Amino acid sequence: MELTSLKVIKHEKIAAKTYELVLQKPTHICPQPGQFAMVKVEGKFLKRPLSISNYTEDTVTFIYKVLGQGTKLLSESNPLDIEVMLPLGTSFNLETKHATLIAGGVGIAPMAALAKSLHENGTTVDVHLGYRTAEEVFLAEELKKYGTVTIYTEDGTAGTKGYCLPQEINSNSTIYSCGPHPMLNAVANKYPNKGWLSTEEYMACGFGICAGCVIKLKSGMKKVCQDGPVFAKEEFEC
Amino acid sequence: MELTSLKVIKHEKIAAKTYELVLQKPTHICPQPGQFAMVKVEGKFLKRPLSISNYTEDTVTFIYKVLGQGTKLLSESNPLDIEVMLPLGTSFNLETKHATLIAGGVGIAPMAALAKSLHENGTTVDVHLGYRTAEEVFLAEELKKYGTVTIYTEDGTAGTKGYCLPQEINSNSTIYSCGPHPMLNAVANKYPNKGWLSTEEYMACGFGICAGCVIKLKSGMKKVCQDGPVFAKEEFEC
Amino acid sequence: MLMNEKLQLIEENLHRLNVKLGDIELPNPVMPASGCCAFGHELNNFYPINKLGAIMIKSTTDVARDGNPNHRIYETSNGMLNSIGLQNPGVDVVIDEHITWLDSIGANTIVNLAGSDTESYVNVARELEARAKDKVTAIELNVSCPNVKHGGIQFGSDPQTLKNLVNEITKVTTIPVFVKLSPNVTSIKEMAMAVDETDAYGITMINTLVGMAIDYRTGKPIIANKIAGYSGPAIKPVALKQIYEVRQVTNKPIIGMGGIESATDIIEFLSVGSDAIAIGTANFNNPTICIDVLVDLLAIMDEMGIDHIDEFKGRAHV
Amino acid sequence: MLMNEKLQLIEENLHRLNVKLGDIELPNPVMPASGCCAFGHELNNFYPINKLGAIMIKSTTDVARDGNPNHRIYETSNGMLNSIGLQNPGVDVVIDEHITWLDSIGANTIVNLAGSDTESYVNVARELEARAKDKVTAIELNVSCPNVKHGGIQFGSDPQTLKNLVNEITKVTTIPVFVKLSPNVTSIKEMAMAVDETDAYGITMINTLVGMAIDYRTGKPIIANKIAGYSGPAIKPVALKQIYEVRQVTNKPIIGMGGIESATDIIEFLSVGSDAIAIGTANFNNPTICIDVLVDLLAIMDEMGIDHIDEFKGRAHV
Ligand SMILES: Cc1cc2nc3c(=O)[nH]c(=O)nc-3n(C[C@H](O)[C@H](O)[C@H](O)COP(=O)(O)OP(=O)(O)OC[C@H]3O[C@@H](n4cnc5c(N)ncnc54)[C@H](O)[C@@H]3O)c2cc1C
Ligand SMILES: Cc1cc2nc3c(=O)[nH]c(=O)nc-3n(C[C@H](O)[C@H](O)[C@H](O)COP(=O)(O)OP(=O)(O)OC[C@H]3O[C@@H](n4cnc5c(N)ncnc54)[C@H](O)[C@@H]3O)c2cc1C
Ligand SMILES: Cc1cc2nc3c(=O)[nH]c(=O)nc-3n(C[C@H](O)[C@H](O)[C@H](O)COP(=O)(O)O)c2cc1C
Ligand SMILES: Cc1cc2nc3c(=O)[nH]c(=O)nc-3n(C[C@H](O)[C@H](O)[C@H](O)COP(=O)(O)O)c2cc1C
Ligand code: FES
Ligand code: FES
Repeated sequence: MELTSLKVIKHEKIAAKTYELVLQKPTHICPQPGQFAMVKVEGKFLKRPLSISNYTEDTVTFIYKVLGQGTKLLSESNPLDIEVMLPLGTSFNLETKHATLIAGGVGIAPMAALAKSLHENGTTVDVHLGYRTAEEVFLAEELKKYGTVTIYTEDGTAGTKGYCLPQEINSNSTIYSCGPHPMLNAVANKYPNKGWLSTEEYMACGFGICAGCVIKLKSGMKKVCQDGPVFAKEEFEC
Repeated sequence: MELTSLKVIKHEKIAAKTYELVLQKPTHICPQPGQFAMVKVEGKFLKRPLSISNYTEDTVTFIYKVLGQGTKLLSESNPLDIEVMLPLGTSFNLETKHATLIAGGVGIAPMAALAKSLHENGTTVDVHLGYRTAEEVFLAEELKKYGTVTIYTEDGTAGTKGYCLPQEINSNSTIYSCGPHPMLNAVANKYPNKGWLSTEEYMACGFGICAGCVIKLKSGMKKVCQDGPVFAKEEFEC
Repeated sequence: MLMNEKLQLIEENLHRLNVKLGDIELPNPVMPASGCCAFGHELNNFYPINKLGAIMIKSTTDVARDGNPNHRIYETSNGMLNSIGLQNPGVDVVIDEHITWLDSIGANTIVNLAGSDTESYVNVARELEARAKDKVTAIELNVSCPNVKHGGIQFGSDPQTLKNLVNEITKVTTIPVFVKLSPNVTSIKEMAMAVDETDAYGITMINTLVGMAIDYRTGKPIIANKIAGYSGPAIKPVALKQIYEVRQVTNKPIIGMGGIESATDIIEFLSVGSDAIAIGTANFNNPTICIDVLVDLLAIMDEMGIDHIDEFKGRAHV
Repeated sequence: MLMNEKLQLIEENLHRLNVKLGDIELPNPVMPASGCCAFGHELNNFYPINKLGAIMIKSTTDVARDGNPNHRIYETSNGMLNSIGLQNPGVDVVIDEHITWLDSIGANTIVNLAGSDTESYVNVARELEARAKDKVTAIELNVSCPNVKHGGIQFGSDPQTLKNLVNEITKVTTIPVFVKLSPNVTSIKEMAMAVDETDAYGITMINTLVGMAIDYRTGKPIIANKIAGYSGPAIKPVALKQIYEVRQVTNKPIIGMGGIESATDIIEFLSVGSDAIAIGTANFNNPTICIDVLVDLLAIMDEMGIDHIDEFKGRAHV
């Protein structure tokens, strides 16, 4: 975990309201799938938490959607360097033979590194991706390299119409999910499988000192930035 | 008087801690010698008042010294456009046969347009310029085009050593002075001549609505941004 | 967008922007705050100020005041400090030179009234009642100006003192009186409840917080008066919280202010309970801010499918 | 500059930075503020926290608290709102897991003490006295945490209530007690005078202002608790003003805080009367801020020809 200024290699729009940001990173910084970074946006007081979507030996990739003022500012700017704190938080546990990835909206971002790593471990990967509409689709093509990919859109403009909740799941498959709170709760309670869910909360520090990101889970009050963002599925079951 | 965003044509260092900023201006904006502008510095809440040092049909030139945070930020940035409000305040009265210009530090900036205009009116111009030290000298060469130029430096590294206060002045010469308050008071009381002095005060708005820049002069409380910055010399005499 | 295009757009949408403060009707909810627009002449060079909801002119006292020595203002991170010290030409000149002019151009004028003792306040109110009552939309009672030595602050910081002052004023004038609350109190609710028990017509809030700036080199205060009023975006969260609380204890009209810079700020102020809003410091950085935010407001209303700004009012309380 | 180079530079200049708060000696004037450094474990991953002047740990209550629901924090222009709600594991766990560890690594620990009634405060003080008095440098009495429903604020907003609480605490412990003043009062001087009449060892100030943030789309408060503490650079002018005033009425040590982000900020806080300073919110944006500002401070002292930070103290008052 360190605060550092990284060179921008690429910063471009990849889908409606969706941008890819690639930074050059020193090799000693080694993120794991599911971890995130606090990203500085010039003109904004607090950094923005963004999942590490993917990484190589010397790059780290973020995919963000323009939601409010900060992401809008970032999307309109072309900085040469960006201050980031990373890698932060817990990562996905990769030990499984069969993996079912269920992600919605910007929750799809961290699926890239996750699917790749699982695939490299020889795990069978089924990916289910939910978008609002066709023009917001991203990462779907790339993920086909690592397993089957099923697309859902709320308005039916691409793939299956409706929310991203597969009818049934191979009973010994491990679920990996990231997305809005309602989706995570649905996933947690619809399927009996064990699994790992990545969640969101507003953050000030991103590394455990402010207690701003705390949410109530089954086992108690947890810091999303430090105890999470990846938690065991049971934590969300009711 | 208008608030507008102007293209930066030139922005470079011309002397120690001293920068020249040239902006492209629409021809309908016609400043007069002695007027100033409120200049936006990205990252700072209030605009900075800067004298209009010189202007042509379609350019306006500022010369500023790095004093605090705002001018430092400005000097380190390379904006394509800068938001400015201009032209503001009163200008120098040019009606005289003989003019003696006495300016110190950044107060020298507005002497460029002033000397030029006086010269064009056929006025005889003697210029006295005070600097802290040799490496801070600016505009001296250019001003020689319009009249005699005498340089003073506090440390004697250039021209006459000491403050910029000529021994004697042609009794029917009009004094034009701009510089720090102590200098203006000295000028106001050392010479019997009539004249015009340009002064400074902290400003919030620059166009008369905040009353932040008010100073006490002989005739009462005056807004430097609106009643000034150029005032009749008597106003400063005690 | 050119100014006359902006003005026309606003003109065409006044039925979506008009405000009723009790019986007082304003064409739109936006007005420049006292001390941030002098007496209107300067802003009128940028746009016709009779298009504003109203204009709140500089604090007026019974006799002329020079105000404080300089430095009077200083910048902070996202705000500013000021200690002007109620400089004004006195109520007679204000009436003859300014209120008369404002009336002649058809501006809705709210006269900010200040003093250092009850009598000096009452003198101004009497004068306005006698010589300008048909030219003035309302009086704004500045009981909180924090930057005048030995004055201002105490009126607004004790409920009983505040009540007494308001009663003395409403006794001598038929002009609607808005009381401008100071945010620098332990309980803003107490103050609002005190005002609620008077014949005051409404409340305006907030006045400036109180702050200080130091030159780290010398270690000395930068503002001549040492202590100064703090305004601008930095005080917005405090203003929203206090208006939210005051709306819980009174039904009187509230004109909200404190750091407003944008149309979304205006919507936030309406949401916590303001009926109209004032813009102060933001005029310094943009002389046409009061018109610009109305144009932006209409765009957001279209996008959100809002017919009238009243739909924004009080949403934080339901 | 690498961290170990920074630490060495500071080490070599401790004779220019050391602070005496009465009998309490600290190696330097900088400490992270309560609630902005948890219990120190995280910052200790960035630098050895025993190099700090001290560390002010999260508010501790007699029994564990879950704190408030989310959202708990939100950004403002140049500051932030928080309503954490005193989440903490309770004094026993704080002693066993945190204070013991802090003592073992040689950190100067200031325990921030909170409660909702006098008894709950006293319980924590008793516990600390009984089990940790040798491991604790001082107690910081949080009488002002503005973001806990039905609690906190009233203790710090009435002089007599405040005095009574402080007396109850100092009765049961020999640990030096610093009272943390709330800025949200009509007269900060009154509160300081009340503390001055007690056996409190010193004062820390300021706690957060109180503010609110609204989602303009829904019109609803963003923070679950609706009202929240306001911190960061935006509150600096208020902090400077209040410390300036408090220094006029007490000679007790003052640990100043409120928006400090830089070495020049520190010099300003010393100038108005602080003896040491704390940094809160700025830790979130830069985990090594407490070390970085010390390095910058030394550079400025060299440039200004200042031998010891004491030379900065109280310059605003002379
Ligand atoms: C661990 C984690 C990983 C994330 N990964 C991604 C990602 O890969 N791609 C992506 O597009 N988004 C991601 N998000 C959400 C992203 O942080 C928000 O969309 C972003 O902070 C919004 O900032 P804004 O300034 O545009 O919105 P504003 O509403 O203007 O932000 C105001 C404040 O609220 C906070 N905020 C607002 N919405 C959220 C939110 N949903 N989650 C957390 N903070 C919020 C902001 O950080 C800021 O502090 C992630 C969030 C978390 C906690
Ligand atoms: C009418 C007028 C014309 C000027 N012309 C020039 C010029 O041509 N060239 C030039 O270099 N300088 C000029 N100045 C001075 C210039 O405005 C200040 O040097 C500048 O504002 C300093 O800003 P800063 O952020 O670097 O300093 P900071 O100290 O960081 O500024 C903090 C605040 O104080 C104000 N301030 C600080 N010093 C001054 C000052 N001396 N005068 C006014 N405001 C100040 C700033 O505007 C800002 O609001 C002029 C000032 C006035 C009033
Ligand atoms: C320079 C300046 C002068 C002010 N003068 C007055 C005044 O004379 N009377 C008054 O009631 N308020 C005065 N105010 C306070 C404003 O009217 C307003 O209440 C406050 O600034 C908060 O709004 P803002 O943040 O939009 O500026 C003044 C504010 C500023 C910045
Ligand atoms: C997230 C957060 C949590 C805080 N928690 C506490 C607390 O538990 N107890 C306390 O006395 N002050 C608490 N504070 C207040 C700080 O200690 C400090 O007094 C205030 O934030 C001003 O300093 P700053 O502007 O440097 O943050 C908290 C502040 C923040 C931002
Ligand atoms: S964001 Fe600060 S503790 Fe999680
Ligand atoms: S700077 Fe506002 S009146 Fe002069």
